[in-house]
Amino acid sequence: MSILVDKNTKLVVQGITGREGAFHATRNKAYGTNVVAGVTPGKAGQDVEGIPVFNTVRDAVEETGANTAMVFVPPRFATDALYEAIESGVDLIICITEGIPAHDMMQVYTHLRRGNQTLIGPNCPGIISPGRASVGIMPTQVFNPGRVGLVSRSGTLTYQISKELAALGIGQSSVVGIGGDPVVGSSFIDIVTRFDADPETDLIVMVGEIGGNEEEKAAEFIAANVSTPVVSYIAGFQAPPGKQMGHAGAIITGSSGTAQGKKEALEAKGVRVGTNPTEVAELAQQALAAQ
Amino acid sequence: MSILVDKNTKLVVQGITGREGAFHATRNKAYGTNVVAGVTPGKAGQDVEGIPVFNTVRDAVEETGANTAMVFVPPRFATDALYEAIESGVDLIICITEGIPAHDMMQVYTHLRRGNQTLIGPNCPGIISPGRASVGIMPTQVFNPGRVGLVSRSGTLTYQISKELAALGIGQSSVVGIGGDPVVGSSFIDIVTRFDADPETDLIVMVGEIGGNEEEKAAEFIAANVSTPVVSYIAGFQAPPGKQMGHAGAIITGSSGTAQGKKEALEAKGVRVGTNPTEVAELAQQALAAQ
Amino acid sequence: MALPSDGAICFVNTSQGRRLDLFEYQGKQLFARHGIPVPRGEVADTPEAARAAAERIGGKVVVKAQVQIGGRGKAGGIQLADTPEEAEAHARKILGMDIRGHIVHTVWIEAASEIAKEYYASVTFDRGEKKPLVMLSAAGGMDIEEVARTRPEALATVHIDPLTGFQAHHARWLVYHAAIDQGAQQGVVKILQQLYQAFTELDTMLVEINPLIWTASGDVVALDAKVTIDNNALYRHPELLEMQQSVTEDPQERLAQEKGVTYVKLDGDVGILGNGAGLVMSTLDVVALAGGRPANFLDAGGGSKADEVVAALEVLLSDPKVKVLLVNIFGGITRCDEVATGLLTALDKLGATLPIVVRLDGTNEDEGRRIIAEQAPANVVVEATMLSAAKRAVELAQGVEA
Amino acid sequence: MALPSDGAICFVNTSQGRRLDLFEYQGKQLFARHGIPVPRGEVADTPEAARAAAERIGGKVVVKAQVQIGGRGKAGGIQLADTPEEAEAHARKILGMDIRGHIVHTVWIEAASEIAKEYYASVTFDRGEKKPLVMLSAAGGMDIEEVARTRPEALATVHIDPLTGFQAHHARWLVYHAAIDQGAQQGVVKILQQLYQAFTELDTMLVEINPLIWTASGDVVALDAKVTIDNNALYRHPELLEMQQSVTEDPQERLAQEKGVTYVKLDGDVGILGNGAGLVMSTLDVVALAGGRPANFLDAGGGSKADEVVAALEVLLSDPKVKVLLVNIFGGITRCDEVATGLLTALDKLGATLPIVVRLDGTNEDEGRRIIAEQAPANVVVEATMLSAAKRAVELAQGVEA
Repeated sequence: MSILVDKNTKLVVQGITGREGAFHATRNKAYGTNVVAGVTPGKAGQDVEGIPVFNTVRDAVEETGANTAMVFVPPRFATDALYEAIESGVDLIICITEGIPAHDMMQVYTHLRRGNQTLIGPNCPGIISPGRASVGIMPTQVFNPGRVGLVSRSGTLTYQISKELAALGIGQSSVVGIGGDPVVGSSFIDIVTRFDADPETDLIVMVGEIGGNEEEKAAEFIAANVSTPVVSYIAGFQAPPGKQMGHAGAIITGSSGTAQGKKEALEAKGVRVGTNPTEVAELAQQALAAQ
Repeated sequence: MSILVDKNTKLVVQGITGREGAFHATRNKAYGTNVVAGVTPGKAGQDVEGIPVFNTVRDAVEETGANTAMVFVPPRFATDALYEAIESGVDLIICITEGIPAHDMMQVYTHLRRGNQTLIGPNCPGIISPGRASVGIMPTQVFNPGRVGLVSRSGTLTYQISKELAALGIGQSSVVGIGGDPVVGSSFIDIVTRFDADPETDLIVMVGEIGGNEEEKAAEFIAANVSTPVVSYIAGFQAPPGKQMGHAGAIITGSSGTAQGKKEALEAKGVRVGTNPTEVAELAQQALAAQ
Repeated sequence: MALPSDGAICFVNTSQGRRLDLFEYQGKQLFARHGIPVPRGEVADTPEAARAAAERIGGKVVVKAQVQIGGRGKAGGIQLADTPEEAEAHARKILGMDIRGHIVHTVWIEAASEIAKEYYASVTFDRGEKKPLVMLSAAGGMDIEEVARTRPEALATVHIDPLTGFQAHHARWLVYHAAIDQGAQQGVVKILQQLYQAFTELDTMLVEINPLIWTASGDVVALDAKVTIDNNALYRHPELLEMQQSVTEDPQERLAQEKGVTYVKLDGDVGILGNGAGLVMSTLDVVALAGGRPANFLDAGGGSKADEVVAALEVLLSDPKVKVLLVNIFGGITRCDEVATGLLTALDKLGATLPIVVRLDGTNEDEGRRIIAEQAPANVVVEATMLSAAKRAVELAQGVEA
Repeated sequence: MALPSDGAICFVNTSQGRRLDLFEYQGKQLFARHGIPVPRGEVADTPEAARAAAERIGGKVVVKAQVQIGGRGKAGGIQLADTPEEAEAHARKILGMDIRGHIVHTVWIEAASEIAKEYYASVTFDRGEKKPLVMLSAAGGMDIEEVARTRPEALATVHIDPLTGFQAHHARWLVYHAAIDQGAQQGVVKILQQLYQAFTELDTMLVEINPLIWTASGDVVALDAKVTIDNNALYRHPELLEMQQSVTEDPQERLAQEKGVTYVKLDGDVGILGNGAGLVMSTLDVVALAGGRPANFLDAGGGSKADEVVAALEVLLSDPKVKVLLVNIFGGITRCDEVATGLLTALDKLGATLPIVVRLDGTNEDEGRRIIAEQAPANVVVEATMLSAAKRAVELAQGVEA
């Protein structure tokens, strides 16, 4: 099994006629993902490598039954594209776009979390369920079917760790890049919960980085609620402490936000944390062997 | 039993030091309602006939455990008071205030309906569960404990019909004035659903008036979902057809909004409709006798 | 005459402040402030002023009757003028015209437009969904209700979440689905955004453009303007309050407006004063059932105090058609003793001698009844129930008539 | 020097555009535009200009060093002047001062205020709740983090729903719970509303006033101003873009900003170019684990194309401290062939001879590696893994050093 995307995914790509949209939609389709539609306003009736283009997401959903939308729209127009995807009624929205203003995302997030739809990203690499579907920009060659669920705030670090896992013969059930922005639609906790419920995920690898306190919150949550073993990696030990975001920042989170602080929070809850991508893969191998 | 307000109600009155707020809070208390607090900014520490006053609703809720808020604040400040009540976490908000702009209420409504709290009103007379609790401005002497659930868009018409029922010896489980504004927090359907689930309500009396299509929607809903018998009254047969609200208005509702149209819609679904308050009480008597 | 936005609904609205339609020219002034293109124009209330306006505008102009009712074109209330002289002549004919009961007091003179296509655009408050509804059609210039009935696919509609607002994707969806001509799409999108902004910023219940035209020169322009105000929000729009005041014409309705009383004039002779829209409507119905004809709808409102009752009676008694007064009060927030005091004060002040039937119930009913019993003049009759009061009032009216 | 808003978080933010703190005087200019009272003041960058400013302002003035770091008061960067001469003298001492690594280039001269009470007010983006957080305290003028730790009851906080916004009841709750003096409550409520408006309208991540003072004459005034911008939203705030440009000082960071590259200078000698903030941070960590010292953080960003790689290398190679370059790319949206082409173009253009260690993986990796293998000069070394590349780079840096 896998989470979020699989053989039942019917994907509509917003911004499909753009350079990146066309390139990655085509690659996703080539991987076997059921890419049923694309959207570019004013280009209805065209197609991109056989994928029909519609003027609006709602049209695409009505005509093709798309259940998942991928947003490949430049940041100035991405908020509108997100609302359009939400109103179209798709179950899952994956926003690749980088650079959306935080205030816009606060509003989208507040609106979205009151309903039942799922948003992954923005500023994320997407999701791959190896051998089943790839939605996003991930380099598919480093992923193999397997029983590790990988969730990460960083795109390129996801690829790096997947490659290290592959070198040890370990594949994944699904790989979810939740995005590095301060406001993302789904948190570590959301995705860890899904992996924990997936009978074909035997181990969760959680890849964090400095800033915020999502890793610390996830540590608490894992200890209390998650039965699947978890190993972790945190990037940013060499980031200088530097200036605080006003004095206000630290008060809010009640956490330092440093890599060391996150590592300690995770280890205190029994989650092993690797110091570099190679070591994380080794920890994963050990954890799988121990089962 | 009763719905919405009863002996478990712990009421906080927003705007308690105003003329109307003080008068009706005191009357509600005298009826036996558990009025635990009042709110007027800047008047914390005072009291109104023994009811302690707080600066904010949140303070009142934290100090007294209030679970119901009644809004008695002038229309310019009522939207703010509604949001304050919502954020305080009370289960039920009853807004007596008349004259709140429709755009403000559209926003409040959209915000509120995404959560689990209930709003009655605005521009409503409140709720009375005879013998248990009275929250609002209703003249309590016309209501007696009994087994009719009464729901109405009009305040004074509610009293009129209750008086007619009383003349026939019929009392109520609860009486809910949902308010006459275009945007009210709870609809006929919401309240009818609660009455239908109340084992001590044997008959529902629904009092509507011209405008909108809530009565027509309720007729459909009742036919499909409600097992408790319903009788109805519609006011406004003598209202002249007059001008339409642009051409846009009628397109939206797909209904004429006239009293005759509503009467026919209800009767088509098996709901008997009286032509005047006295007749409605007689219909109620017949319906109760037939059980 | 005061113009509640729709006949049926107006009665309900009386309980929370009426809605009010503005004149076309007022709507266009508001549209212009929100960046919506409208033809250049001026208001005139004499033929001479119309001529002067036409001269200033230059070229061909259209002379348009300003009335709060549809069908003015068919009635001859819209005329094209090639010259200022012709504009003056048209204005002379149109001013004073009676269009389905509405007297024309003002004309709007505007530059004539070369129409390539006629569209329809509006934003309405949808009472059912409790959300704004935006509608767009390429079939403009005609009765849009007819279009909706016969060719629903020609009318594109979308509901808007009032917290997140009107967005670019809504505009795109409407434009594609209304099949707006490609060359006009950009202009229509922009106007839809401005129209929604006007809808929310002005606290309106309706903004409607029919026709929204695509001109021969490629511009998209609002050729008509219908704006309905939410009176509850007038306190934050002083400019709309002024516009509202210039619309009301009927003397009783104007007086009611000044006094802050919700009043609608009807055809009968039984004057009705009640509290609460529902009860007042019910009173009209019961009077009709008893064979009488109500002279008005008057809701003294929630919490009516003595001086509000005085104001209400002043409005009622200023109507010479009223033969009998029916005062039907069921006090909740309204207190019967205050109503009784107000009634006596008004009779004292206005010296009315017509028969007055009173029914008082509810909050402080005993004090109220006692005040009437002890102090009221002989023309005031008390009845115990609403039904008996209505019957008595009708009998008395018929007696006066006979 | 570019000033990411906080050390730890800055690195993460590099992946979505940095946040940037403005100078006090810039913040005050923005506050004034949003109606928040600030003392009258002027910017000066010479002692003479400071004197002239003090003369124009009149009376006692305060001379304040404009630096992006706390503790300037203790460091002598804030001085009261009774006369313009004294202001000039203070400015002469303060300009050029080094405050914890920050050189003072500008002073702000403002009218001295008579302080009755010092409060604290801010609106922050709360990353955990994903909502704005408004904070208010009567214990202003000191380290608010300290207040929060030792006397949490002295700090009132409230989260705001970004769709329904900051409302009057929020302001009331804060003012009562922060125990603001009664005479100052109205002024504080007004400023909180304006501060929230500034927070949203300017797309900021933080607006902070510490101290917010209640003056002897009864006014509430912002005596300091801290504003942190969301760079992702700069496109809709051209005025903030200008302010941002005046803040950056470090030559590499300024160049990076011009080229649109996310760059933070560090102390070491191994120049690092990667794609994606997480991978770049991980690269720094691995370089440190291998015993080396990173010279910088440089994220060429998602989808880096050839000319972006050229720009990134220009920034790196302009730093004389860099002895070795480590290029660590894992292509997703970035394509390895474009990185390789960019690298060759840059080397050709800039003629760099220092050792360059390259690791290329991911999208179009075969083409990328082939381009390097076939066309790269001898100082370019390819490694198969990130770990081996880091080790090789550290070895080379130490070799150069030796």
